[in-house]
Amino acid sequence: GHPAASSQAAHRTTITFWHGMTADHQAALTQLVNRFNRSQTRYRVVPVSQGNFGTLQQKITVAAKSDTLPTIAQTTYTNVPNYVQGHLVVPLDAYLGKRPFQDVVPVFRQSISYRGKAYAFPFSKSARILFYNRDLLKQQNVALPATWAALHQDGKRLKSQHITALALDQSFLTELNDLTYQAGTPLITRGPRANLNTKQTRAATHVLWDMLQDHTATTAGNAGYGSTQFFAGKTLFYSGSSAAIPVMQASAPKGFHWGTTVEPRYHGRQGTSVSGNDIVLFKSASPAQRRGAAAFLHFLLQKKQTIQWAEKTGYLPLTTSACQDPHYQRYLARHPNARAAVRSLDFGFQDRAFQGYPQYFTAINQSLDRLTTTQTSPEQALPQLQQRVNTILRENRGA
Amino acid sequence: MKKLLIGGRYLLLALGAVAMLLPFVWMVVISLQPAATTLTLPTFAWSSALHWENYRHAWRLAPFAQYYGNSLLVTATTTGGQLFTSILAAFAFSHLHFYGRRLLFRGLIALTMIPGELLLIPNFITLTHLHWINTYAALIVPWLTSIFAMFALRQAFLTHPQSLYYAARLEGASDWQYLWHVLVPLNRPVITAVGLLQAIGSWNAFMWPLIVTNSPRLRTLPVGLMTFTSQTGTNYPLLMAATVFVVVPLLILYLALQKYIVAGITRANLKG
Amino acid sequence: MLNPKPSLKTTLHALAYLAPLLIITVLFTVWPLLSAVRLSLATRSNFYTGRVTAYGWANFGALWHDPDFHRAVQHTLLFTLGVVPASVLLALGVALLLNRLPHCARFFQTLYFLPFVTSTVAVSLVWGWLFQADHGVVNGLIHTNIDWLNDPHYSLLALILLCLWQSLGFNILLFLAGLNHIDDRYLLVAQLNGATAWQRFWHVTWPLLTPTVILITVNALITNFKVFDQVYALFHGSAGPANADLTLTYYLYQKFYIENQTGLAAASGLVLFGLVLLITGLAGTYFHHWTRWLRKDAR
Amino acid sequence: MEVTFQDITLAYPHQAPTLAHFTWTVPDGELTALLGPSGSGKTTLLNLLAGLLTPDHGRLLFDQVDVTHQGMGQRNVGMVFQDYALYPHLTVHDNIAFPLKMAHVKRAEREAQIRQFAALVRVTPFLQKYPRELSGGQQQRVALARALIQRPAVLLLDEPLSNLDAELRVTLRQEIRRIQQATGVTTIFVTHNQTDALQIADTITLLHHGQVQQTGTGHQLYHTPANLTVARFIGSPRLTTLPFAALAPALPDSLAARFASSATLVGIRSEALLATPTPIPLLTTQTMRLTAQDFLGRDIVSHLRWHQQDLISTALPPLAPGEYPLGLAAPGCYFFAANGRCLWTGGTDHAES
Amino acid sequence: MEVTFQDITLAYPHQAPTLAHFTWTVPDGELTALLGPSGSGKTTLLNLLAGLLTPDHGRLLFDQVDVTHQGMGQRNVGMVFQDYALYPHLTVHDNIAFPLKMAHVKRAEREAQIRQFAALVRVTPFLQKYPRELSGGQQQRVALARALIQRPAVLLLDEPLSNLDAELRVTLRQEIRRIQQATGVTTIFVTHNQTDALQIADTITLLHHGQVQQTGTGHQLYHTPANLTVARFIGSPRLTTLPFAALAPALPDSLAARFASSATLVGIRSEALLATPTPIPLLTTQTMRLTAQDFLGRDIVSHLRWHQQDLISTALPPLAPGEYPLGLAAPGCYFFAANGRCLWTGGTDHAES
Ligand SMILES: Nc1ncnc2c1ncn2[C@@H]1O[C@H](COP(=O)(O)OP(=O)(O)OP(=O)(O)O)[C@@H](O)[C@H]1O
Ligand SMILES: Nc1ncnc2c1ncn2[C@@H]1O[C@H](COP(=O)(O)OP(=O)(O)OP(=O)(O)O)[C@@H](O)[C@H]1O
Ligand SMILES: [Mg+2]
Ligand SMILES: [Mg+2]
Repeated sequence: GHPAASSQAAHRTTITFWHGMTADHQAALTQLVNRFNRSQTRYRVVPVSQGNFGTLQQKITVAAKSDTLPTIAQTTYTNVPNYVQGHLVVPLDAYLGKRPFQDVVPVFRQSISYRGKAYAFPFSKSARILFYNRDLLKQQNVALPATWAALHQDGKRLKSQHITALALDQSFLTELNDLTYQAGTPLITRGPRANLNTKQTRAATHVLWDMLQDHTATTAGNAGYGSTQFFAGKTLFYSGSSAAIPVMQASAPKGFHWGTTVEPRYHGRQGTSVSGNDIVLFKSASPAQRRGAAAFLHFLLQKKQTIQWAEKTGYLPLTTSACQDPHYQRYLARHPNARAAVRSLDFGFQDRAFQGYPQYFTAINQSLDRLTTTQTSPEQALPQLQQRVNTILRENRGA
Repeated sequence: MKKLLIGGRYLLLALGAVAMLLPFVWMVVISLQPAATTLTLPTFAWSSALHWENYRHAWRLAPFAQYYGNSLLVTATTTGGQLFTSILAAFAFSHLHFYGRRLLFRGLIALTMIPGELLLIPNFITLTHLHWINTYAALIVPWLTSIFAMFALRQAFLTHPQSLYYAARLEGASDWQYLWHVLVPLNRPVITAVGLLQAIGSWNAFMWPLIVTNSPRLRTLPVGLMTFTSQTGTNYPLLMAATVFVVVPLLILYLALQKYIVAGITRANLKG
Repeated sequence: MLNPKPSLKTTLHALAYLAPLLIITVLFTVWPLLSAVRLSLATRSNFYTGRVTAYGWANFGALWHDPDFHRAVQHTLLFTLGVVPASVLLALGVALLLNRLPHCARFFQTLYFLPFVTSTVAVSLVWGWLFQADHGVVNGLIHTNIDWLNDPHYSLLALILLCLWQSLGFNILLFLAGLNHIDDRYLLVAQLNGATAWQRFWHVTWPLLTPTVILITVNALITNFKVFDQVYALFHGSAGPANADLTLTYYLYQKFYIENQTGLAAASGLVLFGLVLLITGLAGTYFHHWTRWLRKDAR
Repeated sequence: MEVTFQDITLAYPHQAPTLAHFTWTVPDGELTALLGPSGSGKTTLLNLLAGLLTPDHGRLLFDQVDVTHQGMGQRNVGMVFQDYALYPHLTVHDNIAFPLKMAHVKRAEREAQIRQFAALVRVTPFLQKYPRELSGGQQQRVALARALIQRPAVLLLDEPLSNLDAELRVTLRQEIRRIQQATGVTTIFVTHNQTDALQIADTITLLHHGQVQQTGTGHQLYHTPANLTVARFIGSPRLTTLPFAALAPALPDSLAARFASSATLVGIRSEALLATPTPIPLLTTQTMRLTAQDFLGRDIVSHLRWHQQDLISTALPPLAPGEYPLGLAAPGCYFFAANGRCLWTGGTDHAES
Repeated sequence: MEVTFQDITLAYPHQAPTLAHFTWTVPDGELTALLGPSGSGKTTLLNLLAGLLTPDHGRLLFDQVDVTHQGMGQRNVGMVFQDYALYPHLTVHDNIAFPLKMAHVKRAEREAQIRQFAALVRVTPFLQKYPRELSGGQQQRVALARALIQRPAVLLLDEPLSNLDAELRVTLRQEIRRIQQATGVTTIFVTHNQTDALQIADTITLLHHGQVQQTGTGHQLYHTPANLTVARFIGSPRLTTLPFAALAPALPDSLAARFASSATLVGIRSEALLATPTPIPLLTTQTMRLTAQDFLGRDIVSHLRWHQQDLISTALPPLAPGEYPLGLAAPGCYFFAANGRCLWTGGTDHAES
């Protein structure tokens, strides 16, 4: 405690920021925050790590019910409809204005608004990409698959070599999302309406399910991430999140060469799920805090900050200008593996947020889990799922 | 014959001990592997050098000294409080007669059946009203009782001959004096065991401290363990190193208390 | 007193001893329980504001029709059945082996206590590794290649094994303390009366140990009915493959914190409460008979 | 402190009352011995007194103050339990110190008293031992010291000497007597040993069938028993009984006639059968057959046979088996009614008065 | 089964040996009474026998077979513990049944035996009660039944009758005697009650200072004690002692001269001081002062004073205090050496032979 510093600090408005980042990510975030706090004298952002995203979410729930929410918190935009219904969050545009969002990468912009207002500020975003084993690719003389069909064909050939073509994470929901999006029939469409038992969805599900059935693809199961098998040299490809790149780099065995590319096409179209977390501003914040939060978010969108954030954490830069920035381009040149994700932004998409999304998410994950771990076929699972999701949607519309 | 029996006993115990020990050994071995955040569990690599520096790194990654202090404080006070309140209640349930004794006892046991997940939010709201969020009080006060401890102690208190109680009362001891001068020393093994179990529970408690505190100043060791895990991967060696130094105080505590747990007072002191 | 007669005075006296426990329990258990009851009856409410606009039994009805809930009940019962008897008996067995061991008693006791000291997170990681399909130690030992954690047929068993292993130390410690409480002379007399080792155990140790056995069994029933942490940790925040390890508390957690279905969650919590009450009540009635000799007031 | 039991009834759960309408007064400042067969309710009485039991009915008075519903802490009663109730976790020293500690007696004063009482009961060498390391008799002595050191208003001793050898027994009972007389504490002493009772008690009460059978000095109980129960219970060897009809022909006519209708049983003490001639006045002289003699220390127990009846005498010198003329002295010869009441006690007909 | 202790030494932790080089043989098939002051090691001896203790040194033989290191299960020893050690969780019935159950005795047979033994010790009405619901004496009887029903090869009874009233005591000791004689089981009976010992034991052994002081019949121990310890321990009232020098002038000259150099103490039994004239041959007649008389049932204890010495007699009739010429009989008068050895026992100089 420097007396001057502390008296000055007393005048500052404190902005509490709950997040779920740990380790290196937390360090990067702290750096950003410190820089913000130094950059001005009116606000002070206090980041509080609340464990992982699961515990963070639980904490927000608890805090919401007892009126002890922070100023801002990291969360996914899919929670926004529920928060809006609970009168927990306030729109950001009132404080931030529309302008800052204009530069935000278009795909991220999709998730910002709910019922015409901007609630979710994109923060730690990543895209689904395809990792490949360079040496194995060369050895087996396989080209990078342009389509899911090609991937399946290659897989059948590789099976004789006791190589599985594709490793998936525990759940293949993201890939299924991609496929249905590519087919032009997303799982959830405006309304919201669930299209889980349509012909197209069944076909898309079969693409993955068939691969799992004939062992040209495998899920990670309890290991969580498909990278385990991928690094073991047992699979040629691994469909995973770009956020994992830094970790993959750290955990790759010595002499293991790998690369990344965009997800294959289906029905001739490209499409990649973008996921990650956003930041919301809570209603309980005072006007001064709201203004401070806006200033902080504004600060995060600045090119320098967002590029640094992306470079340090492996998340994607938030603005188009940052993506095109020569500085960042140089970084990409040095880190070719990071390129696939940035490229994916052009055809990236995000799920539609709606009330009851968490229930929907649980339901569909459970169904997909059943498809992978039991003998259930899509024809058996999907009608049930459709029914269940219909109920969920109906109930939430009523609420 | 007797020797054979003893030998068999050791053999069985040793077999079981391997199963008990294996995960712990594994933990220590992993903690000595080269550190890096990974998506997969590392496997043994015996040949490589032992990375003792992992412990140093893990210690530095989070304010563990602070966490240690908090854990010590919280564990000591909650365990002490639990023992105190449980001893009192166990005494009432085993030695005193009052209306509704059986009903109340059963009711309390029944209460332990409520899953904590259900109580979390209402309790949080209560603490908010008390303005205790983010204070030591929130970490300590709700845990100052343990119905399990009460149950365990009552079971032990029940087995003592009543004549001891009467003798003490006649000799001018109040209930209070009898409790602390006779019953508690007599039950030291059980009290120590229960206290140890409660201390371990408190030391390892994770969800509650995380939920009711917001600043690292108040957080406890298990929360510190989260430092090494993120959505995108886990630094297993560092996590295991940290786990080891979270566990070690408990082990020391256990070793220190062990002799009290197995030192019976009622044991007939015949040789042989 | 030998022939107790409760009176207002004795009741007040006893209340003084019970007060600290009761105050905290009422504040932090009974009160929340009541609010849970209220929630369980709320059919229309705002999750965040907690404002209820309609009451009814609909939540219980929904549980009655929810196949996931049925599964959760079934798994919980199976799980408890798998863990409790085995855990109590194994712990007793080990405690008996450890009790009055001529040499290295402390050493072995410490080993057996290790799993309980170690935090659940680390333990689950370790077991996740032990249960691996390919190089897992468990498969190596029994010469199988079961995918313990991904095969819905085995994942509950895996959970059972983990919980058994972890709870052993706890129960052993209590048993050791309980065994120590028994006056040796009864065993000596039994030996003079010609009892074999087994007879001594069955006719003397076991009955004299009943207070401890009851404690451990009731406690094991309750904790295992509420199993959650281990599921969460072993399956990384899921309920196992194809929901094969969905337990009641996990169900509650999922409804509450993930799906924000407060009413359902509270209702399932109450059903769990009722179920444990029923089962421990049955166990209690059974034990009641055993402890006739202990009861001092009446026979 | 005078202790009065007023019409007290007590039944343990699920069984007939152990005490029914029981009335008894323990005189203030005296040492009262309580005798009675095993299971007659002696311990129950003490427990009532100490407040460990509450009567189902009736009142308990301490100096006319009703203490029936007072707690055990308030009564200031000291007790030696039949099973000693020593604190297993305390050394002998601390066991004896316990009551003083509870009363917050100063350390120096406490130590002095402990030393004194330990010496009294001869456990000084064991002060640092735990109860489980003591012999039975040593434990009993510790229990005695613990009860005595408390200096209670009423002292209850439940067989405090049962496990002691004759010598210690004599010493300790004299000590108990001395302490009792010095402090004037009302003391109740339960014992099975008549010598103990006869030696130290001011009065003896015999309890049987939940009722006081007789209260009096040892001499009274022995020589003028109120009824058959008392006469049989007091005295060793036990009183020999024979039908009045069997003895009547041998009795002086006036005596036989007087009790012909009322008496049914005759009781004869072992010392009332004497070798003749003797200066003591005799009721009758009969020829009896001596079948055997047991030598028990200074006693010679002679087994006699007379008209199909077995009799016992301790007043005969060593003799060879055979027929001898023996005299029956009036003192030591009692007549009992059918209901057990004593009608005649060797000439001093107190029972009739 | 003959039981032999061979040079046995046993010390409890941190204290001097309770038994040191202890040698003793318990004759086969007899009932041996073990007497000794409190803390003399009687219970310790029984525990050694039962196998609850292992000697530090020496051997224990059962019929010449070394059982020193055998477990207790193999020895087939029955025991009544001084504190009964009844199983608290079993009813009286099940407590008594326990040894039979362990031996897998058939149910019908078992029940018959239980009924028989319960009746023997008079606990039939309490069969369904738990030990804590019994009186002290009732508990003791249950313990006795449990030990007897087992029909062991060696039966150890540690004060089995201490809490029983005189009547029960007589009955039960006769039963013990009867069972012992019927089955011929080697029995050791620890007691503080000399009458018990004298009444039923084949031989009596007196233990003191970790050593056997004397073994013999009751008559032998009483009339020809091996040493002062024995003479003092046996007999009630206790033996009166006075310096030899004080009595010597009153003794016949030859006797006084013979023991002048060796004897230091004279012991006089209470029955050896008689009123004169008496037909019994006397050593001397002296005028003594009668100070008081106690009436203890049939005994009259007279306190006498003679040449600054206190003497006790139980052979005087009721008399007023005053001076009387009293005779000292030779039987009941002992001379002891400085080391306690008995030199002369009223004419039967066994101690010298
Ligand atoms: N807690 C109890 N529950 C039921 N019955 C009891 C209880 N305590 C004693 N009794 C019964 O009451 C009667 C009197 O018991 P009490 O202990 O007073 O006898 P006592 O005269 O002390 O006998 P003893 O000389 O054998 O100790 C006995 O028949 C006994 O069985
Ligand atoms: N477990 C023990 N630890 C230490 N000393 C003991 C132990 N048991 C007995 N002693 C001591 O050994 C001596 C002999 O004890 P023991 O019990 O054999 O006496 P005893 O002859 O049975 O006496 P009593 O007639 O009083 O029962 C006593 O002085 C006693 O203090
Ligand atoms: Mg009694
Ligand atoms: Mg003894």
